[in-house]
Amino acid sequence: MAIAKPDAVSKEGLDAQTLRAMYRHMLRSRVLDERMWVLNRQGRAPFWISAMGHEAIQVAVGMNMEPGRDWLAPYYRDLALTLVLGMTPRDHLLSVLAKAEDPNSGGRQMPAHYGSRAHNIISTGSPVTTQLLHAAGIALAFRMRGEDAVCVTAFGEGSTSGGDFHEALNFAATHKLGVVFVVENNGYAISVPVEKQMATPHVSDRAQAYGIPGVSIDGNDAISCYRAAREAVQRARSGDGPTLLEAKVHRLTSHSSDDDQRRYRSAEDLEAERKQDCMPRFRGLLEDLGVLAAGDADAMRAELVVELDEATAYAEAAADPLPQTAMLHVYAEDS
Amino acid sequence: MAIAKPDAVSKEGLDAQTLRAMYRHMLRSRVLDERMWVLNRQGRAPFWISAMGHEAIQVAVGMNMEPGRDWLAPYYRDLALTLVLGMTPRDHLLSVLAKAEDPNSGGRQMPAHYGSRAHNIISTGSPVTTQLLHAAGIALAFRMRGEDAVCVTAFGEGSTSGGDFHEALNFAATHKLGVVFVVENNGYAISVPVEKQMATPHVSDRAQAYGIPGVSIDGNDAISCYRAAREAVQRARSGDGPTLLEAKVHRLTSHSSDDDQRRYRSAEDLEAERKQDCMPRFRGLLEDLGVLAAGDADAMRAELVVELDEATAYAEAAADPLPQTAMLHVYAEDS
Amino acid sequence: MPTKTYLEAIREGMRDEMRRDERVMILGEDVGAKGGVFGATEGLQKEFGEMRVMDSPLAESCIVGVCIGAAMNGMRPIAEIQFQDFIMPAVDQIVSEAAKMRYRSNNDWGVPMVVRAPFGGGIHGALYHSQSIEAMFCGVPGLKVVVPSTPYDAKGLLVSAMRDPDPVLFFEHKRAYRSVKGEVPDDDYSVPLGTASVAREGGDIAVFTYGIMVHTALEAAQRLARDGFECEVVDLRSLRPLDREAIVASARKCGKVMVAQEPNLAVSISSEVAAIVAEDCFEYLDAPVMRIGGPEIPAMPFAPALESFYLVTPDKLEAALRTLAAY
Amino acid sequence: MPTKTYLEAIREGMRDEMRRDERVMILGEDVGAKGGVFGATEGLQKEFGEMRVMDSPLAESCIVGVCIGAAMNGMRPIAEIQFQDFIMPAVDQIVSEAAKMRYRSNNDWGVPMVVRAPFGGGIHGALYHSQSIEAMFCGVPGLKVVVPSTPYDAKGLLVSAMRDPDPVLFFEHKRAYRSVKGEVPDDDYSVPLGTASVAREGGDIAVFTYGIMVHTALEAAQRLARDGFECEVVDLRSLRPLDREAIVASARKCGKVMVAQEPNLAVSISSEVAAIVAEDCFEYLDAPVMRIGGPEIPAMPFAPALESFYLVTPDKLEAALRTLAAY
Ligand SMILES: Cc1ncc(C[n+]2csc(CCOP(=O)(O)OP(=O)(O)O)c2C)c(N)n1
Ligand SMILES: Cc1ncc(C[n+]2csc(CCOP(=O)(O)OP(=O)(O)O)c2C)c(N)n1
Ligand SMILES: [Mg+2]
Ligand SMILES: [Mg+2]
Repeated sequence: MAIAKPDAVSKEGLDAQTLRAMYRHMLRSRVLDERMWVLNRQGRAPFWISAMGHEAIQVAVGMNMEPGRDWLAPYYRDLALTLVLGMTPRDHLLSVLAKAEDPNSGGRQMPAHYGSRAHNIISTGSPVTTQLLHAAGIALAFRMRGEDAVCVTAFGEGSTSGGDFHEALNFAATHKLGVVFVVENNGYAISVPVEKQMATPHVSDRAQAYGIPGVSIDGNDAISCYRAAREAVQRARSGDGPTLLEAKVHRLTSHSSDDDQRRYRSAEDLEAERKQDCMPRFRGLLEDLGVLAAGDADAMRAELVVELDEATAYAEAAADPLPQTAMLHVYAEDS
Repeated sequence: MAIAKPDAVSKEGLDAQTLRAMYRHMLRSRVLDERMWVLNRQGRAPFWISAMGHEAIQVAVGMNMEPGRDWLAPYYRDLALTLVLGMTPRDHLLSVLAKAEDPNSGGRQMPAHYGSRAHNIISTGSPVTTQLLHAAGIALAFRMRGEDAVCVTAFGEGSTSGGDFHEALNFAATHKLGVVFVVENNGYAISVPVEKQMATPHVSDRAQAYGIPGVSIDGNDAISCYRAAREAVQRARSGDGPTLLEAKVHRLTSHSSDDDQRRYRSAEDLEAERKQDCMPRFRGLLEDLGVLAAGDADAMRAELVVELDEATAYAEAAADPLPQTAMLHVYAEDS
Repeated sequence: MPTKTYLEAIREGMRDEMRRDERVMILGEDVGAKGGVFGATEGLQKEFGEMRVMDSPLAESCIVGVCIGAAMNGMRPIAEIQFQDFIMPAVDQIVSEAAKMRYRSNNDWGVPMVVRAPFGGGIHGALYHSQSIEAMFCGVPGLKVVVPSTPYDAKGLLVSAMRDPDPVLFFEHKRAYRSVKGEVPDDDYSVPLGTASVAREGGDIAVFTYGIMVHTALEAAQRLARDGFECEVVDLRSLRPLDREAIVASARKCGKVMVAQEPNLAVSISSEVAAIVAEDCFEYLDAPVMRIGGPEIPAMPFAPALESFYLVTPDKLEAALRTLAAY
Repeated sequence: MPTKTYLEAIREGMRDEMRRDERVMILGEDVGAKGGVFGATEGLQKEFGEMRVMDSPLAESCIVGVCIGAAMNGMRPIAEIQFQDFIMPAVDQIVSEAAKMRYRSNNDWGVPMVVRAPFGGGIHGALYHSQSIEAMFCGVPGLKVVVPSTPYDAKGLLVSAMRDPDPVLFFEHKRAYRSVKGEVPDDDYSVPLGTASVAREGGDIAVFTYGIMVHTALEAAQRLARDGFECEVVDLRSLRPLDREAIVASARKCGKVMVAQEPNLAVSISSEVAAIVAEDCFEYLDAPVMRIGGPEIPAMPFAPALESFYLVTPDKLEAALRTLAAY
């Protein structure tokens, strides 16, 4: 594998509309993410874990999936990905405020534990890496029914050290299943740097153990992300089996609202990573290309903030779950 | 990696004495193994699981280890390996007959669950692949004490599909620990062929995921086994980290005395594999080289059978464990 | 009704359901050409093909995790774990994922999956082919745990398990596979999950047990009957949920309670049954609750003398029952 | 004696033992620069270096399996599992390997290892950062399971665990880390494993519990005392082995028994304690054994209303105790 160089946009066959949509998806996630942190600092949301810095790859993958047909086994950073697939800021605000209406879990799980049957997004628990095997099983079911749908699963680089990573890639590769394994490599597992996680320079090197393509891309380069995602999804759909797609991203926040990364990372590093934020970079590119006119991006943000304010108001007004409802849904009621 | 071609013996710097010793170790395991099957068929040993066909790699690895210094985390096929390290036919006959004196487990475990602190062979349980992590931990302890001892661990190709395989190689590689991971690839996990186990042609391809050397050799070629084992052990001892060493071998028997491989394998395959048995092949080579004179091998066998008859008689006469002793050693008595 | 072995009943249960419902599939080690190490899936791959009866890699977390995903995507998978002893690598997938999926998604998702595994000893399987570790799962909300003791229940409960919308652990006593025979209808029937059954009626001592020990208890009960002591033998069948009503009813009726099981007693099914009796039968008890099971050692050793030391035999149970009867 | 928090006592216990015994090492996620997610290992890497306080990959089976190997080769490893909820991937290494090593090798090998993990809820940790799954291990021969409720016991029991020749699971209630303070000697002392302690003497109701619920029980006991009901609060401390003698003594003395715990009751510590009482205290009981714990749902949900619905509060326990007292 080799780090892919971002090609000229033209070569990507990406029209202005797609590029705008891509930027808008990224921005929608970012402003929602910012709002979550505000709510957390105000003490209104006890916990948040952020997608900031991971937006480009998530949106690129989501835009190459077919909603209603393809499935997603996400992890807690996949805010942008769930939005592209049709979940809304309101859905996640209901979750961060633990409201009964929260479609992810009815306020039962921590925020960012995504899930929605309506969007083919399977429910996420806290133990990492387990969902990779679920993705393989989902793709196996597609295969058995002769459907060419794709299952995408995403996870961090630290999670590739767990046994389920190996068992899932091994099974999916052995049966050439339609899975795209997306590693959002931000270099850290909470405080543990990737050098203490593995010996190879790229997570995608792990693909060689399974005889499948391993691709590493600059996760701050939205265009490369889009191209790589499209290839991986097409490969999965056409029956050529899984891809291990690694996006090198930066975690622009502490691991979560319970963490303070200044305890284990230098100010210089953090500053350097901020400078590579995928958002301004993509915005700059689109402005150079004339896809975004001066002011467009700000207008877009303003418009998204309106949606966000409405959603926040709605979520805050929504009802808390009733205590007794804790007893429900341990088993299917009909059973 | 590439299948290593057996060099001329001279190039190996293998003197006649070493070659003789190697053949004798292999033969000693083989005749013991044959005896185990006889005892099983006679109904005197309820269970046996064989090393037949795996002897060359096991002896090659064992002869390159330093008894009393290096450690072994074996699996149930490592009969020959335990003998090279100093365990005896008597030890294992005591085990197959479940006698109190059995040094492996005092008759508590199934036969071929090897272990002997006196020989730095850790106790083997039935769950496969767990011992790979123990090997990494043993090597970590060496590292912490600044010792350059080596820990060898062996397992089948099927066992490389389990999560502990990944977690162990990943940890050992990340910390460049002195472990040699020996895969005895006989192409089957009970009835499951390797093609249903993994997508790559060689188990050693899995090494690339960890940035460590992966080597595949013809496990029926004792000389290649010796060379590859020596290199891997030296690499581990000199601090250059682990090696994944794959020997392609044949399982010359059913999986165990409880299995009948004719149910899932063709007579032709089985016949073809018999023809490649490492024993006659190595004997032929040594006779061509003049290391073994005509009749030497038979004399060797006769002499080993004497040892074996004594050991069998001893084991059969040995005492069974007393029922109440089942209560002992759940915890250390002093605790 | 035709007579079949416990093993045949299980195989037939899977076969018939696979004919009825094409969503049913089997994933496990050696389930294909070999038909499983005990023959439970013999002939099924030939009939249903390599997709629906699939040999898995040697990885239990993979077996269960893949089945969870398939179940969420419309299949009705059966995960076969070769020996219950080897379910340990799959505990995370079973307890953290399958058991919590419906609850954590607020009923948005479910995992209709059956995990089958042979358990129990007395077959010279030694430490790792003889264990009964079901207790580990019986305290886990979201799971159902079933152990049949007869061929009739084996097929009937397995059918219910395969049609259940939630994960069911279905444990089969390997010593029963060929030794236990009984009448099993050829046609479709099912036995509901969650209910115990009275294997023998009696008014003096209530004996609660499950799996092959039901037969041990019936034999011991017969011996006591000769001397006029009538034991009521209750086959728990469902270990999660336990049939509290049935337990309380028999305990109150008899006033004396024996809980018998194969594995060691600490924090086990026997503990929960005894606790239920202590909570709900106080005023009906004429004697202390008695428990009998394996010793507090890791598992059943290989040497015959050690193995039989471990096992609760009809003699041992009879002796314990006589002590209780004499109280 | 200086006053310290539960967390400080644990950190000090490790630090002092690491100074005394260079074989002691710590392996776990984020134990190094970050000092653990709760700060239990804060400063230890700085003092003892990256080798003895090692950040592991994100792999629990690896953490425990590597520690087992290191323990067999002369080290005294402490495996830190970040949350007890995430111990599941290590269950095979703990139950199949560590617990059985001495037995299966006929005393040839042993695994002197401590597995530390924070457990318990009431901190808005939701389903996977609030569980109490210790019961899963308390039925496993070969393991020892310890849960301290005070800073004094935390340090003293941890020291015993680190010096024990066999595997010890050491579970720390995360709500106690900073909220529970107490006197802890600076110098070397230890508290023996395997013994319960009477946290409060009384003759009317014996309350058996462990972990932070000991403090809940003490508060409830105080309230009942105002009305003249004296509860004897027994801190089990050692969940495997259970201190049977102490349990029987207090139960017989009081004649009424309450077992209180945070997790759901089925097949749990509460079951075993109730069973022991039912076996050994029949003639001394004046009332049915009572148990109180979490509901039979997978775990503690996130929403505050649902979380407090789950938790056994002093009010709930007080009400239960009054019912029992009135029997
Ligand atoms: C099995 C398991 N062990 C430990 C944890 C605690 N934990 C939550 S996130 C995390 C780090 C994950 O790092 P990575 O996979 O790189 O994802 P990132 O957060 O960096 O995106 C850890 C250790 C967990 N959730 N699950
Ligand atoms: C965790 C676990 N699962 C299943 C088994 C049952 N089992 C014993 S040996 C074996 C096959 C092993 O195949 P391989 O690793 O290739 O070794 P081989 O016997 O071929 O040398 C299986 C499935 C086991 N012992 N442990
Ligand atoms: Mg990361
Ligand atoms: Mg094999």
